[in-house]
Amino acid sequence: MTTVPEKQRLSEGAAAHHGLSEAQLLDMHYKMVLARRLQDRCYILQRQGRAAFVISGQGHEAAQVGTAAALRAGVDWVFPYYRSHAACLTLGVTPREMFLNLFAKRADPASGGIQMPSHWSYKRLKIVSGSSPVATQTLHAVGVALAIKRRGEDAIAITYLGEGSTSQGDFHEALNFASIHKLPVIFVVENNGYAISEPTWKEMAIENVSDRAAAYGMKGATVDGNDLLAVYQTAHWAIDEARRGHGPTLLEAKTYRIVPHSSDDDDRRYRTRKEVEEWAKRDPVDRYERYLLEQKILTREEAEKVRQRIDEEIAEAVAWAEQQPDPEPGDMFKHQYAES
Amino acid sequence: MTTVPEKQRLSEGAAAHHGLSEAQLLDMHYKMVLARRLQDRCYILQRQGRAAFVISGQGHEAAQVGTAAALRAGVDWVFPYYRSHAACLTLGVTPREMFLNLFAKRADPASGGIQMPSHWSYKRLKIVSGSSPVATQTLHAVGVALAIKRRGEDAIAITYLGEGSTSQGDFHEALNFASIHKLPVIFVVENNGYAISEPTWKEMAIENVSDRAAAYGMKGATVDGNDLLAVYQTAHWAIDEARRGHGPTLLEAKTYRIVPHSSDDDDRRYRTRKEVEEWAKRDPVDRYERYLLEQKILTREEAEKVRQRIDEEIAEAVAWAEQQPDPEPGDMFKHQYAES
Amino acid sequence: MPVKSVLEAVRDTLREEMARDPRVMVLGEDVEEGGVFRATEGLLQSFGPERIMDTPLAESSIVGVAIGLSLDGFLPVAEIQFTDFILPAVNQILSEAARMRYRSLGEWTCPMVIRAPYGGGVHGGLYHSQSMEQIFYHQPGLKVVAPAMPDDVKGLLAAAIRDPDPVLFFEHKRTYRLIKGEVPDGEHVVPIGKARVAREGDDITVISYGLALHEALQAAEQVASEGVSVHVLDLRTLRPLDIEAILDAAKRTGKVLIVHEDNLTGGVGGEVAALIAEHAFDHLDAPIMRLAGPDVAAVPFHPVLERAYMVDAEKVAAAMRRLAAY
Amino acid sequence: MPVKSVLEAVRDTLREEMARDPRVMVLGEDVEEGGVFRATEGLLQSFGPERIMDTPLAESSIVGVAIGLSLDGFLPVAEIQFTDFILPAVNQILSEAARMRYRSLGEWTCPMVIRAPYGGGVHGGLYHSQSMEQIFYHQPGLKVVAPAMPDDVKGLLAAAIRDPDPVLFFEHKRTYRLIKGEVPDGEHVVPIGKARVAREGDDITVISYGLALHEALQAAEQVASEGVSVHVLDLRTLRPLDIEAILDAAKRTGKVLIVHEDNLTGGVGGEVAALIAEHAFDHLDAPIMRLAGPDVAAVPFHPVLERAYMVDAEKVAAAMRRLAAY
Ligand SMILES: Cc1ncc(C[n+]2csc(CCOP(=O)(O)OP(=O)(O)O)c2C)c(N)n1
Ligand SMILES: Cc1ncc(C[n+]2csc(CCOP(=O)(O)OP(=O)(O)O)c2C)c(N)n1
Ligand SMILES: [Mg+2]
Ligand SMILES: [Mg+2]
Repeated sequence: MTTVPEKQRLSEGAAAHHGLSEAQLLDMHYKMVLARRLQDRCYILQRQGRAAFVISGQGHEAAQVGTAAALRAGVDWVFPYYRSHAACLTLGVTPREMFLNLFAKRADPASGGIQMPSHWSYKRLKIVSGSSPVATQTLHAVGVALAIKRRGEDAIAITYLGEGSTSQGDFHEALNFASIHKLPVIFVVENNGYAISEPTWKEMAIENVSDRAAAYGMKGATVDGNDLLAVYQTAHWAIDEARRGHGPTLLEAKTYRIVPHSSDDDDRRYRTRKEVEEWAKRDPVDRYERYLLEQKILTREEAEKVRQRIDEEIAEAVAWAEQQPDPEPGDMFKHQYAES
Repeated sequence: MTTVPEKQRLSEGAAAHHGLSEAQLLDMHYKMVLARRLQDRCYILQRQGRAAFVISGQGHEAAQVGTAAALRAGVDWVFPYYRSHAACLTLGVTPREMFLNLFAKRADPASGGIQMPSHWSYKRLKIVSGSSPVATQTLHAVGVALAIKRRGEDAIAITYLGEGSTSQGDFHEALNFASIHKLPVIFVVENNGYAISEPTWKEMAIENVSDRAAAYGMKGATVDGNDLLAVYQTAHWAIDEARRGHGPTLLEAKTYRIVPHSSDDDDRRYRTRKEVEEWAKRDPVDRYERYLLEQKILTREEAEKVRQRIDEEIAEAVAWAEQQPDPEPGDMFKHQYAES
Repeated sequence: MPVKSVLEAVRDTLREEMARDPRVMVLGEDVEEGGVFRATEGLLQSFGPERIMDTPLAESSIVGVAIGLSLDGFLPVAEIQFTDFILPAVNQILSEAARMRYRSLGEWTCPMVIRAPYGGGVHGGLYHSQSMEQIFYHQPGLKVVAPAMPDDVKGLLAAAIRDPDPVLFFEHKRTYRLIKGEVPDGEHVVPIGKARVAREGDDITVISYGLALHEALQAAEQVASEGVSVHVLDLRTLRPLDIEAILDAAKRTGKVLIVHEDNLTGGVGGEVAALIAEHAFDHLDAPIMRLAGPDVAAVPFHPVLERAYMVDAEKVAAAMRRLAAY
Repeated sequence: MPVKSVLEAVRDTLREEMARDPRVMVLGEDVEEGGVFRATEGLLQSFGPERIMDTPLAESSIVGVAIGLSLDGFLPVAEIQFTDFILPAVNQILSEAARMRYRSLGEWTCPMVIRAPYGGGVHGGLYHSQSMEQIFYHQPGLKVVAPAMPDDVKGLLAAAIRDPDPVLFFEHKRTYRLIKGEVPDGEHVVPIGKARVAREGDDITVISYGLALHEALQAAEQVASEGVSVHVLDLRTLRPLDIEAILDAAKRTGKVLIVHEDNLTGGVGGEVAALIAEHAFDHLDAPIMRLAGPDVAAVPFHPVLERAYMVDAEKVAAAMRRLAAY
């Protein structure tokens, strides 16, 4: 069930005309490719023994770039989860910052080596520090949305989580609180069909997570999470609704992670290679690039150049970040309380 | 929104023909009156300083008798809450037991003075001990329903809670788990419009709690909780569905508590006397009695006799229970572990 | 100075702090109507629904939303109706509020207070009598306060609300109306982390907090007439513990009795005893004694049982006599 | 006797107990597939989906449903994927499982086990490294077990599954593959509540559990060559604590060092120290020392920081030397 008004649903063909300039479309392409290649590089570094641990969201790029591009970076509040590389990059986190985080370097603004990688925090971008226990951040987003409403600002809060994480009580409490007070908050569920090894049918007896929206009297939408412009479109609508005081939306982006759960996981234990290959064909990065090529917004050569530029950027960021100092033992004692 | 099949919805007129014998109809009348008068007596005893604390469910009798009468006492599992006097009495808890509990006497089988009154537990009736933190019992009911299913029994589990308590994460987790595994469990929400002082709109942004059923792909029904036969009818249907392996139901009974939250509460602070009087007119006990009179199943004289008999029973039970010994200090140390 | 009950001290301080700083916001179950203990009575009338709000009956959301508010410029004071019901919010408190500053290198912080009425002696039975400080005082990143006197209630609640870090503020329900005392008007802030000598004495030292502190003071009166001079330390703050004050109090007499209402095993008393046994060992003239709630699963309901559970002046006096005689 | 790792001991014992008693049922996140640590590997193949089941990602429901199963004749073994994620289930564990027997006069009981991999040293960072025993060992009605040796893992897991009360079974993740030892084939049950002398010695006593116990044993080796003879007690069970064994161990040398990985303040070590300071005071020749995780909000991720956090043989040996020299 989808409650996005019919007129809001866009085919890719129509999207180009939907308020997005060519520059914006190309910037989104850049973000998509950057996110993919950067995450792939994380895995390579891990396999080379240069990074300890990777958890990332290859396959989720459209779901994230599409939603994050609809935000006002530094104004709207963002509560990401551990796969939110693409969302963070779209908002302005730099590749250098990403690799500082991967290498858990002292200068990593997200956590300085305190947290595992992929636990983002960038105050300038209003990306709020998250923990590992899933779904807790949904309530923080609701609290910020309440603060926004109390002050009459037109910012919104957005929070990301996986479909498995919607099983947590906190998710229910967040939706309930947000809908009672019609708060400006968007819950983005990146439904990739699995919670580690558990397929979606072990997490819920419904087809679409967004079917839960009605249970709270709030708006819900399910969108093809591999269709960047459809995601953007839906997110834009939901964010606009929230800004105008029309309350929260539960936005489900159906997608797939084309990598294991993390570098500690062996996904061959619970899903077939055939299934992964099927989904690889629907790769959101390729798909969007194909679309831009078809629409003649991008040429093959330009695309190749973008990739080259990105690879250079990544190589530079890796080389730089890897050189940065590690945390020092005493860092452990900092920031326990305001005094310290 | 109600998902009870249309054909299952019964007017009171039709109900008499719905598998209920006159004897059964009269027994339900007895239970309704017993529950009401017994609970009223609890408040009197409290005001006389003979009972320390009362929390009870006057006004909820139809919701409870109607659901409990559709159960097989001692076979089906029951997870009540603190207003479940009428459900317990219907299942076979005696007035003597009720007053042992009110007086927190040593011989009280529910808790022997350990818990506050109204925390029921009767093993012979498969009424399971509950705590005070709300909604936790819904998960226990789900666990028992899973055990039942694993063994292939045809028992079911039923659990009761208030509409405010549905805000808890545990409620969500219980519904989700039950629906994923199509477990034989009924969630009865006695929606009395208030959670202590908070009206329903502060707890949820929807009209009917049962609207949440669809969010779990399970059956839901809202019924007039002051209409005994309608409740019975709906409960009977839901229980039958559960027994036949068709999974859980979320059953909402709309009702009203015509007493304060508890003997510690002053409900004049948050609701008008007019509102209370309005609802008193819809009193489920009177209403059912009127129905039986109209249907000539009961005469005024018989009704009066029932009341007399019940008052004698209650008086006897109070007198007897009050005489029973109090707990002894050493009782506190019992039942910590199996050994003790 | 006006004399106030603990409850009045809570209520008046909430009002004063809300008046003082527009960022202070109160939220919880039934708080608009005044709360089940009347601690928030009148705040709705004075400050309006923008400053005090009823929440759904879901403690994890109360704390989680308060965290969000605190991230974005508010100073939320969340009420947990009874401390017993804080358990659904433990994940939000320990995993989130307590670690936000640490994990974000101080960029994100949670200046918030969680008020929680706790303790027995009110015929509340298993789930309306618990002491929960044990779970929280262990967690770096949190501060935990449990004052016993009305003036400390005011001073520490004000300090908690102004504190840049999350503070758990435990109010003993039984003291709400029972305990009265002088409370300074106007600005009165008691620093978090400082214990207070509640009575001077030379023979034995008693360390306590909350309702038990009052029982200890009564017991000290009793044994004083028998010639035993008792020094009493009121911890007031449980995290950070005032180690210096604890060691000073222990050294003063060399004989220490620790008293609290919470179950003995694993209670705060163990930590206090351990600090003394390590850092004031050479000053000890007797075993470090503890008197606490017995190790039963909860405070039972019936008055006979509840009395048996609760630490009272009789029990404390008996322990004092034993220690003095050692 | 076959030599097994701690992980193998867990896995084999689960299998043996499931084979032994059809009421034993395993549930948790990803357990069908073998679990993230492979502790339940092969159980699905052997016992089928009726005996082992994946749950939704919701710990309160894992525990709550296990309680229901235990009420109705099953013996559930619930897995919490990482101990850190037990916090959403704290209400179900403390309010429900721990008190069911007490509040129902023994009529309703919860024979169930909650397995929870805990501890640091695995580069897990803030939320994959925690020790959580502190919250639970305080609660009457629960039993809490934290074995360090493969044979104890087998014996205590078997005891836990057969126990008529709820048992928290903490498995130190770092020991899973690191620690190997002989494990008896067939029936082998170690009683819950009994500590074990892990090493005999005469100069100082060390009391520990979990991974820290292994560091203590290593440190004892080190200082032995320097002429310090260390007596080491492995608590194994944290609730009920084996008070007799603790006091005996303390009395044996008169000098006690308590070592654990959890944060110092409020950790189990405080309780152990308090027991000794009260009941073996006259036998003490030195302050009771504690060496524990520092009071920081959690174990940090980067190896440099994690190493700084973790108790290791060097740190223990240094503390031993200080104590021996007292
Ligand atoms: C409370 C809690 N329990 C368990 C875990 C371990 N865990 C980490 S991710 C994960 C699966 C999450 O699945 P989903 O929400 O679908 O997100 P995805 O990883 O698929 O993007 C689990 C079980 C956790 N992080 N938090
Ligand atoms: C977890 C928890 N929080 C708070 C309370 C205090 N409390 C007891 S009953 C109640 C209101 C319950 O309302 P509802 O669920 O609608 O049931 P009703 O009392 O109206 O039948 C509250 C807040 C509690 N028992 N448990
Ligand atoms: Mg997923
Ligand atoms: Mg209600």
